Amino acid sequence: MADLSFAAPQAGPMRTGVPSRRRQLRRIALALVVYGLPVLLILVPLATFLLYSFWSTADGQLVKSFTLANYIDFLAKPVYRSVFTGTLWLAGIVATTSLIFGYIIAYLIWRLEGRLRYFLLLISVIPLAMNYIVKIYAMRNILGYNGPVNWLLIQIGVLDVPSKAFIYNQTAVMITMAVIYLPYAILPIFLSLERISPSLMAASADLGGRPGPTFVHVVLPLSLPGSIVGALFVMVLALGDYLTPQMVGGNQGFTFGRAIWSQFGMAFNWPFGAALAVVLLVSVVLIILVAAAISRHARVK
Amino acid sequence: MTSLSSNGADAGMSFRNLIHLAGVGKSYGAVNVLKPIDLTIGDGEFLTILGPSGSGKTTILRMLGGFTPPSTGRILLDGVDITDMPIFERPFNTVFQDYALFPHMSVAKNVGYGLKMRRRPRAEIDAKVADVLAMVELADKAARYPAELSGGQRQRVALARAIVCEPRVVLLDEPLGALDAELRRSMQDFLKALQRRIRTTFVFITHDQEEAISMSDRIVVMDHGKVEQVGTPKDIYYRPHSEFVAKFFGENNILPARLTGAGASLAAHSPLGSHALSGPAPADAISIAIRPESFCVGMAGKSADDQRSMTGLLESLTFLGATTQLVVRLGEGSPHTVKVRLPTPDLGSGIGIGEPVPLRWSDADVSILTA
Amino acid sequence: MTSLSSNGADAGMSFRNLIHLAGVGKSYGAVNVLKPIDLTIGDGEFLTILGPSGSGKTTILRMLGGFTPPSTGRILLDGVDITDMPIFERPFNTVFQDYALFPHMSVAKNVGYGLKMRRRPRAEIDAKVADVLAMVELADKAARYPAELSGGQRQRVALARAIVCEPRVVLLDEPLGALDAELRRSMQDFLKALQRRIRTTFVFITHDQEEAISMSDRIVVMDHGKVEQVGTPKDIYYRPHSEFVAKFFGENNILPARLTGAGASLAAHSPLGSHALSGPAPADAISIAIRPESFCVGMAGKSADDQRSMTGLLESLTFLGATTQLVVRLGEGSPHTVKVRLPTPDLGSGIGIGEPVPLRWSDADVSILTA
Amino acid sequence: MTAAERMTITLLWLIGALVFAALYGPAFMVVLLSFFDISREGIDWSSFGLQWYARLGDNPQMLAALGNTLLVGASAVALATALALGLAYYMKTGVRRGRALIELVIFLPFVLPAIITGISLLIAFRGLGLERGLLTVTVGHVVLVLAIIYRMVTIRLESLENSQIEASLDLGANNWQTFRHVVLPQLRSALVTSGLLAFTLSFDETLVTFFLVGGDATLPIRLWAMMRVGFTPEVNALVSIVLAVTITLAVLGAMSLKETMARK
Amino acid sequence: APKELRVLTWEGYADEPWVKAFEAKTGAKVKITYTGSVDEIFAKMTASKGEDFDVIAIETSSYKRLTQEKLIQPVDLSKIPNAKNLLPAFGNVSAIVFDGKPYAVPFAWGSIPLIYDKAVFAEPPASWNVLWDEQYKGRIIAMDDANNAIVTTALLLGYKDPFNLTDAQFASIKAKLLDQKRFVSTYYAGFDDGVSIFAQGGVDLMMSMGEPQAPMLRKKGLDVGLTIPKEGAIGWIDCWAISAGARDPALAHAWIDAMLEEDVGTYISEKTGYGNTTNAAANEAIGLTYADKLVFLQAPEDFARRIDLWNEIKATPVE
Ligand SMILES: Nc1ncnc2c1ncn2[C@@H]1O[C@H](COP(=O)(O)OP(=O)(O)OP(=O)(O)O)[C@@H](O)[C@H]1O
Ligand SMILES: Nc1ncnc2c1ncn2[C@@H]1O[C@H](COP(=O)(O)OP(=O)(O)OP(=O)(O)O)[C@@H](O)[C@H]1O
Ligand SMILES: NCCCCNCCCN
Ligand SMILES: [Mg+2]
Ligand SMILES: [Mg+2]
Repeated sequence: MADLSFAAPQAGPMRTGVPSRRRQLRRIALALVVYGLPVLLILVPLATFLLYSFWSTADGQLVKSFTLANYIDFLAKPVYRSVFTGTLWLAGIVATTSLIFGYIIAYLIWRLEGRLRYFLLLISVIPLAMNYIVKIYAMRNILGYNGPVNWLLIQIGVLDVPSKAFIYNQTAVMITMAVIYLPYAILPIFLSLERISPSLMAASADLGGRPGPTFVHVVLPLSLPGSIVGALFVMVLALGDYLTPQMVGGNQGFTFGRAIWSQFGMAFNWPFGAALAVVLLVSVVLIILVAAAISRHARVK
Repeated sequence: MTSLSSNGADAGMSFRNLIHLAGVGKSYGAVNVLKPIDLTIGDGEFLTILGPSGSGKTTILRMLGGFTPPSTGRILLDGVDITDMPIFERPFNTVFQDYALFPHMSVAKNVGYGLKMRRRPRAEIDAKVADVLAMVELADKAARYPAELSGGQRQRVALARAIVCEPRVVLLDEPLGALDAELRRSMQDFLKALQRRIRTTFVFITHDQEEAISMSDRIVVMDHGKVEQVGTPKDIYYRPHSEFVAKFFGENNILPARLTGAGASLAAHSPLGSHALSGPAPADAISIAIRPESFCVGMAGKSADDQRSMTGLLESLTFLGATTQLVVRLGEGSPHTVKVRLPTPDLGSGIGIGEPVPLRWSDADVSILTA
Repeated sequence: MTSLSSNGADAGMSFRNLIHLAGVGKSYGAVNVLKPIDLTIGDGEFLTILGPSGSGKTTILRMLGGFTPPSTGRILLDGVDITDMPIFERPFNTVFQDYALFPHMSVAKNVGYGLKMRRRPRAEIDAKVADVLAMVELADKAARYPAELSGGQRQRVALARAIVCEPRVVLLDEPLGALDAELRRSMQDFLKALQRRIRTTFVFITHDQEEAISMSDRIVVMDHGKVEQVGTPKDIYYRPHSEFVAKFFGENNILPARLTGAGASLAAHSPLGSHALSGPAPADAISIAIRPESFCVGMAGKSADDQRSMTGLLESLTFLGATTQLVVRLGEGSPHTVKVRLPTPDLGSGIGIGEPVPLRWSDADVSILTA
Repeated sequence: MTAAERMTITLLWLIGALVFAALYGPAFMVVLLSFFDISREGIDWSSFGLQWYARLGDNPQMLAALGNTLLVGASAVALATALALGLAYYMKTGVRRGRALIELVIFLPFVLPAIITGISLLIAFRGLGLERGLLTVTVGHVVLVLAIIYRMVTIRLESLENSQIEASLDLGANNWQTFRHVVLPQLRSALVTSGLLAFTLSFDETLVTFFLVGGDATLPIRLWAMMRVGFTPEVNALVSIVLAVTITLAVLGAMSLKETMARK
Repeated sequence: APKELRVLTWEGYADEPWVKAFEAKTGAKVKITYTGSVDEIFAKMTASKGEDFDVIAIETSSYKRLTQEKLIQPVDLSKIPNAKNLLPAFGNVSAIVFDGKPYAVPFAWGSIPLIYDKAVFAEPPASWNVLWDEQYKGRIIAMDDANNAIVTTALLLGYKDPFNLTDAQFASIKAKLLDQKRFVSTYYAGFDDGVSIFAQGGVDLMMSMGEPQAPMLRKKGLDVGLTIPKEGAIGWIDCWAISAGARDPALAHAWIDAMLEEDVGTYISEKTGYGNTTNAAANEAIGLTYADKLVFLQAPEDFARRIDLWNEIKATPVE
């Protein structure tokens, strides 16, 4: 047992004293890269640009003097306010829908074992490989007046004539967005389910927890924070999506993203557009912070 | 003679059968980790599984709890086959080796979980949780979360969580492993007292042989996925069947022995003399075992019928606190030494290294290892 | 008298200073978890840190290893301040309490990791890994992954991984906690032998007081983030300074005492009689301690100068294997009981429960607890 | 399982099947259209033909656009992964001041409307004198997907025990070696998933790309412009091929992924 | 390195036949960026200060803004010999001349007409008012374009100068458009968008974004008619201009010159259905004979105001 050939006790690589200055320099350099890159690549361009929101235009010309007029305008013009809340509401519903259906899919997949599990997981995200513009077109066909949904409903006798209830309205926007963005919710939800240690499930069963209660008291609370992150992800995508409402929303398809966009084209009101973007940004950040605070408060790790 | 049994060991066999493991074995793929075992566990019994790391202790417990299906055999509870019964229907509760506390629930919520699953009224849950938390000395930590506890505290929560439901069988996978000596001792007392009070079957895994002896009605000694011996603490301590048990179960002196004679005159010859043997002659070379504490030093004292003596030479002497250990060579030039353990205060008269040591022992304390 | 020291305890103070913890303390935010301590660790010393769960043992080890910066004080190695030296430059290796094995590496890769980081030749790595795996009895598990091992097997891998690099100081956070008794004993022997051979400093955390006594040159006893006592095993065992140490360090009988007199006539009066006291008078109510094994039963035997005796009543009797424990009430109606521990064979003459027990002890075995 | 539980699960599978049908509805539609003509009366089953696939070969613009898209996606994901990893690991290995702020900065492009990100990056690149082209598009995509990769890596890193890193440092590995041998291998599945997600985002990115692109279009840019006058049926053929290739890769991936996951 | 010409234009305005020919002739490489909307051209040109492109194609109402922002430069007609091919009607378009200097050259034109389903209308609808007819509620689609919607409504309301509206006129137009919203199923975004929605069924009438939509619909099997209602309709002219940041103005001029080749104009009309500016016969062949009934677009008084109004229309919920 004792034939481990211990060489003369050698004191490992000790490099005390001298290199601490170099190390410090390296540490500073590293910090510079780590903090500098995002600042340079993201913060500086965006911040410079968002400065526009404090400027104004007169006669189609930019006036570079500080003003809060754009923000006041936003508050004063009921159109933009209501489009803003309407869009938040829409994105919220899309996120909630994706959370519910994404959770169901992720949960079912998570319950599977072995090869089937990862196969189905991939199958559920593959639709992302299809271009989204093409997908919206396809959805419009599917939901359309002479599309398969109407066809099917007529075949099974639910409808006599094609309905316009599925297209060119908010419902169509929600369905289409949910279909497009669902895979983005499934993945994070699945990952948060997968992080639950099997021994916790065993412990719950051991304490008499049937599958139902185990789900409610152990699986759901432990996976919810990750799932909410997935839903927020979808919400942000939905907020920024400006094509889907346009394409399937009909005369209800005007969203905040399109309102912002309209300021940068012929309207040439960049300052107002920037202010609208800041409003959107601040709201999203607030939503995320609140969600984070809630999940922290819920003590779920 | 005073009865040494203060832990019901002698009553061990009087338990009504509760659980029967019939030919239960386990393989992972081609690797066999538990050879088929047959074991009966009595209702209200305190059964301990003892064995080296990797010997299959946890595996048995997991099959009892329903966490791992056996590869072969059936498990019966009250004569009913529960091999395929789902975990949550088994009236068993487990203290897991890795605690498995719910990270998102407070200590109180963790402990109350089982009662809640059984839809007990809130007031009852609160009261029982408070009681059991007091028992494990965590009353003041009820509102904490597992991440805010030390390792030992976490294990006590796990223990509290398993016992609060008063299950028919409690399965404990080294529940005291992480506790310090002081707390460990008080938890041993607590566990044993609890077990007596609720008369619940405990299946208990430990590494600590003293713990096993002091707590158990019976002990199952395991090695390499095989049951080496099952018996009361006294059985196992005084009558080991195999060298493995003799060695594993506390420190022991093992000496080689030769067989002579046959039938009634069958005897084993060891460096400590010859010892009578009953029963069928074992096949091959055997050995004998005698415990270090079975020796006395000095010639004084009544010499009973089976009293033997011999003079050895002191080789070394180690202070171990309550006891002191001597290594004694059995005669000049002998290849054999024995370890002798004496209560430290007994060493009043000094013996120097290399000086002769008068050893005395009783032949009844010599076990003959035939398995 | 024979020297009881077979573990170098008496030579404890002859080590050259290697590490000096100078006023090292730790707070997390407002919570102080380690009061500033001053401690010198000798080169080649086997130092054990012993204390209840949460007392700050791991905290000390983490500061030594460089994982946690101290809040106050400096750490010196060979007189050089290493408080700010990065972990990977310290010639220390650690066995972590939670193993911290790399789950994506096989056992062999885990053990070879440190050597690989030091860019040792492949052949050397393979050879050393094989050697050390053989030592921890895991040679056949080299290709397994941590998830495929039992708890004890994992801890042995962690141990192997830390010692294979031959560091100057090995830091061990309860490395033997999960091992079974047999393996634990052989690992103790192995660790101690290894430590002697390579003359490497070991800083060792354990819960097991017998382990601490048998292995250590010195023991640091901790409680609530405070060092209670530092000393050789004998110091601590026989001369506890405080009730905490007396209790924590193996089973002990603590009895209340009153002070009388002053100066030379200062004495403590306990249910066991009065005991002379030297040194300055302690402030307040004190107690005395005597170990269960310091008692003998029966009146026979030489009566030394400081021999005392008393007759109690047997309350209970528990078989513990090598020893048997008696609880004896110090006289009819007395509120005090003592635990008495006798080697089991000594109980030749039976005493029934409730019958009188003649107790005998030496006044030198009584410690007066002033701290 | 009780009958109620079994029924719940069956019901969930039913819902799941419907959701899967919805997810694959568009794909089904597009594949159908790549083989058949569709008119007001429905599908003309007699029109089956592979002509749109054949015509793809005559459309070098579209194929070049697909190539550009893949190139940009792969480079952006690679760069963003490197950046996100470095950042996440740096934040993991110490108490870092300003962490929340930097994280917010990383998330900005993700939550801002694409047009804002697009225009501001264009202004910045113009200021730097950086020629618009696939390089600027790639940088734009890096900025966009950084947040997702960072987020997923951070989540995985958080569940990586600190003692793993400590053990490695303790065994003499420096920070880089620790990262390379201990951290990185355990991040593999998080990197694969976040990389895939990021790639799909880049694959579809239109608005930011529009501002940063030079003469070499990406596929979404081509489709975006085509949308005004209508897609030629080759688009359906192209999308069908991309889908088929992805599914094949996924099936192959599922096999190997399962093995790496089993190791954990 | 070979010369390079960066073109920002619409799908169909830089097709292979003439791009290839241009490349062969000049040895330059043409890099085309297609755009989806005027807004995009504006946003991108403004953000890049015109540096990203050499030539762009955009319609007449935009030029005031483009010159004001100095995003384009005047064209030197002397470097465009083919300018002589321009039909007289396009020889002197005032909306692209500033300070006496031409800033663009007309290339393609068309109208914003009314398209209807012949199965529903035996006769072409006579007035834009049909878009406010309860009878066709939910069966009307209109294009999502602020200026086109406002100018067309101004024509309907009989305003003299649809490019310089008074506050009162703005108010009336807003009321009128809000009123219309009830009847409109959707606002579509592009040529194909409108066509495919129409073709899907359930649509009788469309405020069209240009002539090509009629043949596109017919190709899908719908029998539709195209008409210029009695109030008149918008006429649009897409012109080529040279960006302020053009790297090789000579090459840019060469491109514009090439665009005025007669066969390019012929192709434009025959293949895509737009009016061209060089071949009158080709225009007549596809029925573009009503240039006199059109009101050609000019820069409006305030784009921002018009877009705000349009946003308001789109954002206002209808029952
Ligand atoms: N999932 C598994 N796959 C393969 N082998 C396994 C698996 N789980 C356990 N084993 C092996 O089975 C044997 C018995 O394991 P078990 O956990 O029952 O040991 P144990 O007696 O509880 O040990 P310890 O005291 O160390 O906890 C060990 O050799 C272990 O490596
Ligand atoms: N990061 C931390 N923040 C706050 N408190 C901490 C932190 N780490 C440890 N503690 C506290 O410091 C105290 C000492 O902890 P330490 O881990 O040193 O105990 P220990 O003696 O090793 O206990 P055990 O035997 O249970 O391992 C404990 O009360 C613990 O809760
Ligand atoms: N396919 C090219 C379309 C060009 C349309 N320009 C029209 C401008 C009308 N506002
Ligand atoms: Mg185990
Ligand atoms: Mg600790």
